[in-house]
Amino acid sequence: MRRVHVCLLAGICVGWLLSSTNPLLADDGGVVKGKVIFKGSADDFKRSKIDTTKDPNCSKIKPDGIGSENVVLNKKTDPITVRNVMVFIKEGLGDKKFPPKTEPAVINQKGCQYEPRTLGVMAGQEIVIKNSDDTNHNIHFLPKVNPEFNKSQPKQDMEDKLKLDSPEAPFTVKCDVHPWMGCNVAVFSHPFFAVTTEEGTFELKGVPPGKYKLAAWHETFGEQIIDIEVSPGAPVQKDFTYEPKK
Amino acid sequence: MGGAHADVSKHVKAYIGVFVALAVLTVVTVLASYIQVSMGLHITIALVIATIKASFVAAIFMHLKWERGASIWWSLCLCAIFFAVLMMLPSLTVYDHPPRVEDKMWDLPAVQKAPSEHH
Amino acid sequence: MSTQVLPYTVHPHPITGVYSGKLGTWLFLASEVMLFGALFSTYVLLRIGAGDAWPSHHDTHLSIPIGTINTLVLIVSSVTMVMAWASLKMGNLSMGRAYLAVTVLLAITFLVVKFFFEYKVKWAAGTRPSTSTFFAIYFTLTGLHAIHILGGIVVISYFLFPGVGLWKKDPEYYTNRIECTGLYWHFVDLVWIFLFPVLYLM
Amino acid sequence: MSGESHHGSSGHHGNESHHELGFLRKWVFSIDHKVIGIQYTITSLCFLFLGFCLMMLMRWQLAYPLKPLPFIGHWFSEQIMPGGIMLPEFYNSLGAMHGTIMVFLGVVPLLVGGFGNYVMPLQIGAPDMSFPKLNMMSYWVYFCGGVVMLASFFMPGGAANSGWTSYAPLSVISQQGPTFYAKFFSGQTFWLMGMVFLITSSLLGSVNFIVTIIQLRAKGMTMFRLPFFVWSQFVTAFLLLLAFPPLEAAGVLQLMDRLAGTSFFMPSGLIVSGQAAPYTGGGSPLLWQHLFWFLAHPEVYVLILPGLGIVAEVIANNTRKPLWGYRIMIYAIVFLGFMSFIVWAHHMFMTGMGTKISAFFAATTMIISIPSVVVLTAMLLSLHRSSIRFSVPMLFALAFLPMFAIGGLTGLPLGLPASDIHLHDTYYVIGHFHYVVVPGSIFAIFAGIYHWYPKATGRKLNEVLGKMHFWLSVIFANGVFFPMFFQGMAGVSRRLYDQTAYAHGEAIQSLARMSSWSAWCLGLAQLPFILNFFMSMFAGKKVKENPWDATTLEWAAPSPPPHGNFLTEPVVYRGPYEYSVPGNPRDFYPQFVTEA
Amino acid sequence: MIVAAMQIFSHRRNATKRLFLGAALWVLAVGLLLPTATAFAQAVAADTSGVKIDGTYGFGLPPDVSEHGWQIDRLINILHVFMAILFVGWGIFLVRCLVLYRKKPGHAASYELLKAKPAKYAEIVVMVFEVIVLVGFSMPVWASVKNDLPKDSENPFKVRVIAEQFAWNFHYPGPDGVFGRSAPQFVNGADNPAGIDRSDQAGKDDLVAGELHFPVGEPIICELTSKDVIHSFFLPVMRIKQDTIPGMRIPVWFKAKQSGNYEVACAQLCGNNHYKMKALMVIEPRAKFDEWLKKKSEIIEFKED
Repeated sequence: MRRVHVCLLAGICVGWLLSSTNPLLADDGGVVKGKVIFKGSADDFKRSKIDTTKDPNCSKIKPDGIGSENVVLNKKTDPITVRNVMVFIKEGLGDKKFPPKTEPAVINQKGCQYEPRTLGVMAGQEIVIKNSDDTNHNIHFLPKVNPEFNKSQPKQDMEDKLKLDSPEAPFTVKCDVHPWMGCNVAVFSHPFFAVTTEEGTFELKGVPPGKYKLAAWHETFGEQIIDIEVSPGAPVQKDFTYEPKK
Repeated sequence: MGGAHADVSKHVKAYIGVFVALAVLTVVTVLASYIQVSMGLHITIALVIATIKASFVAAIFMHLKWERGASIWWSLCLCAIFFAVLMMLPSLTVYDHPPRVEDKMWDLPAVQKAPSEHH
Repeated sequence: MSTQVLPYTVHPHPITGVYSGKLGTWLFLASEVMLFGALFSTYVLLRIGAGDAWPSHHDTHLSIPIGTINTLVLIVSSVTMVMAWASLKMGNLSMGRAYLAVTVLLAITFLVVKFFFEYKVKWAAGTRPSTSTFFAIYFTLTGLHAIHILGGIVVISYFLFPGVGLWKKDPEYYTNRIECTGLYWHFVDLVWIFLFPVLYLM
Repeated sequence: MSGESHHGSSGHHGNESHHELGFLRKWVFSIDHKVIGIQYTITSLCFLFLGFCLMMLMRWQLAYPLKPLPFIGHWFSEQIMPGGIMLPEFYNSLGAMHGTIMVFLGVVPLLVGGFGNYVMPLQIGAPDMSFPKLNMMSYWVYFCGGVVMLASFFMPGGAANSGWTSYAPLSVISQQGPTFYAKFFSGQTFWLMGMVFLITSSLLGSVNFIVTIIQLRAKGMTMFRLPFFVWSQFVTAFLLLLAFPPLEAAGVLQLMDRLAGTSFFMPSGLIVSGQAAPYTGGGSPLLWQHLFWFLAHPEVYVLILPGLGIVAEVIANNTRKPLWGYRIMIYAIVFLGFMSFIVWAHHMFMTGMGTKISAFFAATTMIISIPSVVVLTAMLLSLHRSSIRFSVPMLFALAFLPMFAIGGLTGLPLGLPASDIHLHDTYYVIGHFHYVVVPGSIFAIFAGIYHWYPKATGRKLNEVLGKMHFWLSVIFANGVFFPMFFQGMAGVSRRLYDQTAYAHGEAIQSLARMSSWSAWCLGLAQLPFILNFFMSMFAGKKVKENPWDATTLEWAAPSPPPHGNFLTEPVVYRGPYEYSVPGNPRDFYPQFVTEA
Repeated sequence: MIVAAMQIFSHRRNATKRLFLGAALWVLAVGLLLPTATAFAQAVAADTSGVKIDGTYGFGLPPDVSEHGWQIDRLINILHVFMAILFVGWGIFLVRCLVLYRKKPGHAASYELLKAKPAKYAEIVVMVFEVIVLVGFSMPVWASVKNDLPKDSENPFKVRVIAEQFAWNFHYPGPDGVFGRSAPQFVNGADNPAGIDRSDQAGKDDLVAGELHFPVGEPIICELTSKDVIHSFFLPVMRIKQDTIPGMRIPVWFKAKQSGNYEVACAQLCGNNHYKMKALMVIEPRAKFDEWLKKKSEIIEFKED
């Protein structure tokens, strides 16, 4: 008799655990993938070479110069795709709660530029800021909701950690020592966001079934929103298209 | 000061007089503000009236008229001098930079719009 | 403590001709003059800097009637204050306290008008100190002045109720203190006499 | 805090209603000017020490840039000194707080609140300050100001780091945040609030001082029988009274800018780290500088005048000879005080001034240098044909003379616009004003402590420890600040986290190292003093009323003076410095003695 | 420590006195003389962050490559000579007094005060000297440096200097010699730090550099402004310093008399990384300068890898 009770309780616990952590199990949720397409003349959005003479150290580190990153296209692919686009679920998750990711997000200051240019993190997820350059950097978060963060890293291999606790639309992170250095950080309450790759593609895993508004945000081209429906198992293929005119 | 009751009761009349004067001048200055004159003249009128009112208050209500304490007087003189110096500040700040090209750092007025965005 | 043995707290010093409290009050007022002086010169600077952009008194939406009323209220309170001193000087405590009470009431009226008929309305209309440099200096100057009024209220009510015991011990001492309070109060009035035209009429 | 044992043991004239007080009323919320004076002294000595420690920390970064600070480095959080390497923001905080603490929490309260409170009423023969309760209040307001100021160290983002001058717009945009909470709980905001407290306290104090000096002088103590120290306190009090309010106003305005988003000091079109700053604009950054220096130049004289007073007292007493040109010196400092209100803009030549205004302020600056020279010369001349007694206070007073001379003279190139083009905001400025305040204030303070300690405690400070303290201090003080003139000449800017970033800085980095080593040694040199200060309370040689054979009134009272100061009401018969009067058996003729 | 202290309080003073005197001298030697020696040993030319900076730096004033600089240097030198004289005078008097009038048996201070004729003269000399340096040496050079900007007839070369935390931007008018309109909303850290309106004709050919290049021997006008806080435009070798104040555009002018690589410094605390706020100043012959300008004005596209 006693054993039965134990089994029953254990069964309930396990079931409850599974159900509660359900949306996190990638194989169980749906997959949303696609790419961000660029229509128009790519020549209007050439990357200009940045004048790094402000800090000779940077010229030393990057002898063949640094390109501006306001718009980074992949001209090799057909159609031309856009890199560094933040794709994320904007509405539809209701008030589901998701535990923050355990592995830290990394912002690396390398060659007097930020890696990555656009970064999504979850509220409460740890952000690690590295200085890989042999010069001094100053990392300056300029959020509208979360507290401001402004700290210097005068030496190579210095490291800082911080957490942003409230969700927030993409905001700028700057280096005050190198005016050209900037990147975008967005804070989400859920793990369903991705930044377009070199090929301009994105993939959201483990999206629980349901109707959503899927948004794409680009620092220069702005935001686009489309409706998607995710059903278990079947991956959803959706593309975004930017048609900017200069 | 003024120990005897007699001169205090004399004061009282003065107080009433001053009260009337202040009330009248207040009304006057309000009315004056509606007259259409040059801004300079307009400001001058307002300040002159205010100064008259203030000196009434200082002289009668604050008994400066009957004040005998020399120390008070020269303290106030010092204060007046340095107050005048203090009032020179704005003119210094504004007029002491003759070789300016312009009084602005941008050629066009700022448009309230996030500058980080591309145009 | 040694306050009792200190000379010239009540009677004027034979040479300087003033009692300590009065001289102290005047010196304090001198510093107050410098405080408000700095703010006034800031006003002048902002106004010069703004040039024509400075709002004329027609489009700042400050209510001149309300300002006028408040001015008159303060003037009357000054009169009652000095009357309080005069009647104490003539040995009439009850009369003096009556005048003090009226003064406090008038002061409270001033604050009520300021907060509920001016600040509240502006706040409701979305006007903030950050709206423009005019409102920045308006809120700063009037706010600081209001704080001074508040201080005055506290002091006067102290002498009106708990502090009145001093009259029984030493009427002249009490009268002197009222005189000093009066000096301060008249100064606050005097500041407003300048604030009113500067902010409402110019 | 000593003299407790003597306190209240002796009777008080005309004060029958006096009864023994509890500890709290006697030592914490006391309204006795002597206790308050001691409270001020102890508190501000602690602040001086703290400020000095901050400086010694900075000196490490300056001497060995970006090297981890050995041992102590790891006591600090990773937020400010990761791996013991000082971050620039922490360095700037240290710089700003060092200046603020030294000036507003250390020297001024010590010279005015401490010495002024303790000595001045005694010297004029008063039973107490004329508003004892106000006096207590000003101490406690000062104390709160200090606490608020220190609290800024524990704010997110660290203490205020825009320099002790906290120039807008930097001070307004730094340590900001999107929420009011973030704006409020920031170092700079607390700095401003602390300043408002400190200024208020100084105002209360100055009113008290002026009234006391005017009203409570003993019988026969005419203005021109006042000791020079009292005169210096008198002038200082007026500077505090009339110069501080503008900064209080400026502080309020900056608080508005930081918290309410107004634009008193903010022009339109600001771009702060790539973002349009949320200010409507229309303000002027120069307004802050004008308001600040309108205070801060008189402030400089607030730092020096009481020091001059102390040194004058000590010199007259130890040369056993009247002060040379007593009246001339008084006229000089009164003139100094007056002029100090109309020279402030010589701190602002580089803001793009035209010829006319700069000429005016350069002229007033040259004029104000004259009375300073007069005072210094007068002190030198009073040494002539004297009989110098090399006591410890006298040693400090003597060191004051040449060092203050250097400080004063180096002001000359800074006061002339043309030479200021090169020297402005370089280490030359630092050297200059430290040569003024270190001897002018700190050495004077030491002289004063050695001179009046017997009065306050009834015991003398130890001579040997004192001499040791003196020699080490004077050597290393010069070691710290003299190299700065060379650095300034070479064009090294002040407030630089790492001067080796520049060619002209790297070339003379060794000078920075020299300053640092001297600074740390100077720190060690204070140990004998600290030791002496506490041990002499118990082990020091007991003394009578007048151990120095001095003439001024404070030496008529018992040591330490009882509550109410004098056993019998003092009467003054002659001037303050009647030493070596011919035909007088003793070589001093006190103010309070009827006949020799 | 305590024990030592108690000894001091005991009566065997001479021994301890000697002890501490010795200690003092020793610390003096270590703490002061050695560093001074090392300091004087190594005052040499410097090479910061890869760029060779010309001129030897060390004690005293840095090299002077400007045409007006000598006047400032002269003034500084005159002042210091005067200061030295005054100081030595005072010093001699002081030491004399300390030696002659120290307290010794049989010597008493005199009640009479010194009839200080010489002191009065000294005062007058100081006053006269100050008037002379102010009127004769300071104001003229000040006026010429700060006010007498070169007329357009001398066709001065104009550069706009835009300071920001923590960098200098140098805005050149380009071939047409006209500055394009600037406005805050055009500012972009990556490719338009000066906020130039590219739609404006005059702005098309403008260029913004991170180094200050200008031709030697020609009058240069720098129009200084700041985007955020107060900075200070300091050219040590050019004897030029001028605060850059947000909301104002303040010109300074100078003329270089020799070419080379030097540094632009920021002399006003402008935030956390104030110390990093420096730029390279390249003074070169007209030809080389034009070459640089031309090379700069070609918009270089970034080659994707």
